[in-house]
Amino acid sequence: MARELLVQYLIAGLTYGVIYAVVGIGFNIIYNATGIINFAQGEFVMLGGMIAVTLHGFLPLPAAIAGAVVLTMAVGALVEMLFIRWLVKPSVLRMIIITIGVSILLREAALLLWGNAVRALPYFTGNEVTSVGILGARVSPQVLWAVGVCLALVAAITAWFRWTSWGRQMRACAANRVAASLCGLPTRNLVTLSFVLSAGMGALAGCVVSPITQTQYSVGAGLAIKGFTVAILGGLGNSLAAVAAGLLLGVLESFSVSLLPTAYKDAISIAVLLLILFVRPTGLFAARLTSRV
Amino acid sequence: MRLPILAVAAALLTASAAPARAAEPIKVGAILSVTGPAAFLGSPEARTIQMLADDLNAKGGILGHKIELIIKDSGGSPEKAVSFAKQLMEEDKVLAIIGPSTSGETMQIKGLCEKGQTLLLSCAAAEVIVNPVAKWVFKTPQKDSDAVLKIFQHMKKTGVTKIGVLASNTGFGQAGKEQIEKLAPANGIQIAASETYDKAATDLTAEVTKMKAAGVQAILNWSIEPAQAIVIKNARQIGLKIPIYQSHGFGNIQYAKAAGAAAEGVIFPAGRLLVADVLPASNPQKKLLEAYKHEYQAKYKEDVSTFGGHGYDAFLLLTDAIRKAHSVDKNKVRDALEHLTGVVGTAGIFKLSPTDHNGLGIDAFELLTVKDGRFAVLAH
Amino acid sequence: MPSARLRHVAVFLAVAAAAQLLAVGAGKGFLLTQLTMAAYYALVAVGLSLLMGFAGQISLGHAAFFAVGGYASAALTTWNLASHRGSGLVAALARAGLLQARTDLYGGSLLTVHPWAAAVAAVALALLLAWLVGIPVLKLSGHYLAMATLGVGTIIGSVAIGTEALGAADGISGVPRLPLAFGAAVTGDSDQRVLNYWVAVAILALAMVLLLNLVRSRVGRALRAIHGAEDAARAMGVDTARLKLRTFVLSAGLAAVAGVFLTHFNGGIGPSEASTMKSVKVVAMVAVGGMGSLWGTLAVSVVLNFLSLRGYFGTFDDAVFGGILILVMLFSPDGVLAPDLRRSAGAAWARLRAARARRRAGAGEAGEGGTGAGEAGAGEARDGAAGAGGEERP
Amino acid sequence: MRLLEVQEVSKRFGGVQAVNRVSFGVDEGMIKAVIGPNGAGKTTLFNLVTGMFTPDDGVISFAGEPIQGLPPHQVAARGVSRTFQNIRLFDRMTALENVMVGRHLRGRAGFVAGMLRLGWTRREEEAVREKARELMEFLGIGALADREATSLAYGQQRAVELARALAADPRMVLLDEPAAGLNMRETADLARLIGRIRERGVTVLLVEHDMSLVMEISDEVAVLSYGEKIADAVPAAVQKDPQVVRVYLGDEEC
Repeated sequence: MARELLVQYLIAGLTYGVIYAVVGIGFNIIYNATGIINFAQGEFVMLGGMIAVTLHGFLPLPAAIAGAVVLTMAVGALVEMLFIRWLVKPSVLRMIIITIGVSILLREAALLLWGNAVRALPYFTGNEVTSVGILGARVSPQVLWAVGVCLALVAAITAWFRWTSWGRQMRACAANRVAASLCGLPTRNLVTLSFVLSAGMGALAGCVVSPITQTQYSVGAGLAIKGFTVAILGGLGNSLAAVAAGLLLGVLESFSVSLLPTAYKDAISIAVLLLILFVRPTGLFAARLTSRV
Repeated sequence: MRLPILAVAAALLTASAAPARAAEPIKVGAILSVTGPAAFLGSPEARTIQMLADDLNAKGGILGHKIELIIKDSGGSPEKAVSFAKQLMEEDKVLAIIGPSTSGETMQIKGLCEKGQTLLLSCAAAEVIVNPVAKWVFKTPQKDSDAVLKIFQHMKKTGVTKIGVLASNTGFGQAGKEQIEKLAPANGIQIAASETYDKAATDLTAEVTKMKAAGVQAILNWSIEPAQAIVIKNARQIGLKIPIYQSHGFGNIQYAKAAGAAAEGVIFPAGRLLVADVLPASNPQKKLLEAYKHEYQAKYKEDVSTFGGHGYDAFLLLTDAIRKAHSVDKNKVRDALEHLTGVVGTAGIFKLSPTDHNGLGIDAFELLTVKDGRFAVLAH
Repeated sequence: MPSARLRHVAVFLAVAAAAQLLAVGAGKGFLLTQLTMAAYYALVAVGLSLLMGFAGQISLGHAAFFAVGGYASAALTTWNLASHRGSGLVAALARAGLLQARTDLYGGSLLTVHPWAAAVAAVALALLLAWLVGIPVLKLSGHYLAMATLGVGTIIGSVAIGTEALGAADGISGVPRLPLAFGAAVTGDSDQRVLNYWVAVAILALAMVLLLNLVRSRVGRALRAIHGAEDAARAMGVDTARLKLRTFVLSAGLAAVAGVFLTHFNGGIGPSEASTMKSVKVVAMVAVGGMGSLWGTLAVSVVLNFLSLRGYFGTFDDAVFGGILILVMLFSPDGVLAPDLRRSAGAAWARLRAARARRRAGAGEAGEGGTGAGEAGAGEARDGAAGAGGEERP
Repeated sequence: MRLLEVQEVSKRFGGVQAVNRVSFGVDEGMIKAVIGPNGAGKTTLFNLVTGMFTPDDGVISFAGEPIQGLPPHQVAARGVSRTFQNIRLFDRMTALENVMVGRHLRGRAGFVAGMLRLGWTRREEEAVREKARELMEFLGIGALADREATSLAYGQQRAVELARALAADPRMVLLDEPAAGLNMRETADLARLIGRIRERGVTVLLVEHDMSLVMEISDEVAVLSYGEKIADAVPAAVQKDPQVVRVYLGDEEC
């Protein structure tokens, strides 16, 4: 394969990959704080894009994006307070079902609100036909925006968890919720915060990719499946591993297109992931299993 | 004590029902995927036929009957289409069924309508719907093969011989792909790459890169989803400057808007609805197209699309057939429908016959392009 | 006590008969069409209920096994071998009676695999697939199991929609009837509507008898033990991996049987049957019916599917499912027909009766009588076909 | 004859050597206790013997055959049964059903037989039920048969676990802290009960903290400390062992 084609596929893969990674991290943030897999994660991405497009009708782009992120965070908080907060020791099965239900409701609400029209934000730089050269391949500047913003998000969230007091508290909460609450940490609010954070991340990602991928009420479910796959593959709770897994999945999909009929793209990528999961049931990048239960 | 009251009530009911029978409404069913993955089709179709039925009823209906429209949302699922088709035929005893929106659903109920002797006016494009001809089954969208031929004619004229084909994994996409592959050799077109992508795809960079790698002279994309806009954007962004052709599924200005600058110069065949304003006054379709377009856009505050037009034509053909048959007997209406000619619709001028249950030819298509963000007739 | 179990099945059959008589008597026989379809979908849910409620294993890809059964059977019975009549294999199959010659809608002659041969092959394929997939998948648990089953469902769905031989996005239509005895057949023809209704009811009733027996047997007890405390079950000698696998295969088999029959009933199948949303809906019905309550799952599944297939929810079909799912999981996670809910409903009924009796008689004696009547009421609630549960989880 | 023979068995979790080259044996018909401070590796040893964990090294044989690495249900099938330190009863099941699960190994009815409810399976079920009832009577909890197991009092739950462990007629039963949470009278009852279990021909291996109980009923006592065996003898000798005394009374932090 010619080098520029190789680069072209690689960049296409990275574009998918960073989005999957961001959704995967969203899963992880909530999982760490609550032990819950939030299947409505994809809807946060959808909401971010849709709200931003609506706000852009009367606000400048940066303000529209900021507004969308804040509003989606509010939705995240609302979801947690309405459906999660007051449940006592829910089973895994029950939480899976509830969050699936939330995902369906958010999607249907978006359908009522916006109809089935396809929307997109304008390109941040240039327009639909602008492209820049990288190692012989041509790339839309928006791809660079998407990759850049997503990677910055990952870096920011990692730093936040490591170096801020709230972040440390959330990690404590994740490590041992009972102990954390015994030490006087506001675990309930930390759980809400985890929903707010992951909603905000999703929304921002939804905004930066919307010029490329467009957005519609129904795009959440597909993203959630991919993000979930990535989170599981990385080993639940491990955000950096989710990034690696996301990029891997993206590149895998992109190169599978180059070799095989694209009709089976999803089937192939998921099959490969399942195989990995069967061989390494605790995730590709799981550290040696400690006694964490 | 109670019995006499019941009897009186029953007598009253029958008495009041008797005069009503003369103007009993004509029941028309519709199975459309108003929601779900094919909502692009079903939603404007449902709105259009509802609008037409309301208009007609406001004018006093047809042959003294009002039209009672029963719209069922299949969500694009064949099993629901089957369930609804049976319900409409056996329970509501409808005169005809308009829809379904997708060819998959249509094929699932084609046999049912044939057995149940109920008119089916499909809004789906695939040719298998009317070929082979089934007695009770008709369709209003133009033929895929004509759309393909129209495109191939243009390619021949501009010297394109090696193309890449992209299609979505929907009935529309696959039926189109089949026609392309069938008709290409005879038209001297070589298909250097051919790919199917998911209807919900959000990025097709890898797919267009594959086209680039194959060194094609043009890309022909066949789908009805938002992915149509993504294909163009991705192609332009990786620096592919070759001509891009789309199917008649591109007939919704939404997609051109979504692709922005990248949509400029895209070529696709379509009915004349989208360019009604710029048609010469002599065009026989112009009046009807403008009327539909303005009424629809005023009523629903959204751009008209050719898909809504398929619903329009189905309703139009049905009511014309009823008028011509001067009866609401299903056999007579069917016979009249089968012999309708010269009916001016949104997709073209219909000329139905016992061997052609579609009635549209290649002249129903016009090659359009996108110019300054609007649809325009491609200059010859 | 086998009698209790059989009594519930008898009540179920009686309700089915009453539904038929009411529908036909009221001139609404066409309602049976959608009841038949709902019954087949209920079979999928009941099978999943065994897996989720008793073995405690989630499957977010169960619709895929329905689709495997339906698609295999549809593909085999519509694959025209007429042009291969000369080949040795086809001739041998024809001699063995495994092929069927018929004509299509347009009078063309077809030579296809006999529907029964196809049905057996289809169910066998689904069982084999479930077994092969189940071995690695069931080693996982919790979210990992959810992901893996979701993945398997997605793969099968994407093969269905991506494969031209399976009709790609259009699915397969023109599936022939599945002949039974004396000219009767599994078919959507309206003249065989009542018969087909009873075929579906009979299959469902048979499945219920078998599953209720199983649940009360040594194996069922072990399954519930796995659900309760897997490590302790293993220490007691329960081969948990094997039991889980067999339960998975059994429930996939039931889904495939439903797929085969419904495909013949509808005359076709499309890729929407293999979608993730479909799998989620099955999970929803099991959850709403009550984990571990086969009767609850059956009742909820028949009712919801029936309403959905009649287009009762209009364009809000998915929203209704989502809403029900959340409400039930938030407020009654054991399902709407969960034993304690039924018990409290029974108690409320008893109180109501007692209060009314007291008001009427105005004496303490009547109060006692009222309580007695209330208990009978609770018993009724338990035995009613819709709410009948309790039996499988004493 | 040695019924259970543990030879040089080791198990490591991450950085912790939970069990280090431990060897000991249990004779048929014996009551043997394993004692040691918290974290000495007693429960790990139990989990190794019953197949819950696979040893990193060493051999475990039961009735002369190696069983290390076998999955738990196969170990159970050879006649090794157990109770759990934190009671692991099956919820949503009655006490009787819990005990009946314990007899799983003695039944044959599989999926097909269960679904068809063949005649012989009904007889088999009846026999299992009878046996379970009989065991519950034996343990003095016959009256609790139809109560939901997890709703019972703590001591009663322990008894149900014991009945469940005995239901399959094991050759050896491993009791993980059977006296934990019992009062003095109940502990005395337990001592008698363990004696009667031995009389039924069941070898008993127990982990226990209650020294008076251990010393009263055991034929032999093995002592673990930090994953290593430091003593293994008759109770009287163990009590006098200076190393044991140091472990229990000496320089401990707790």
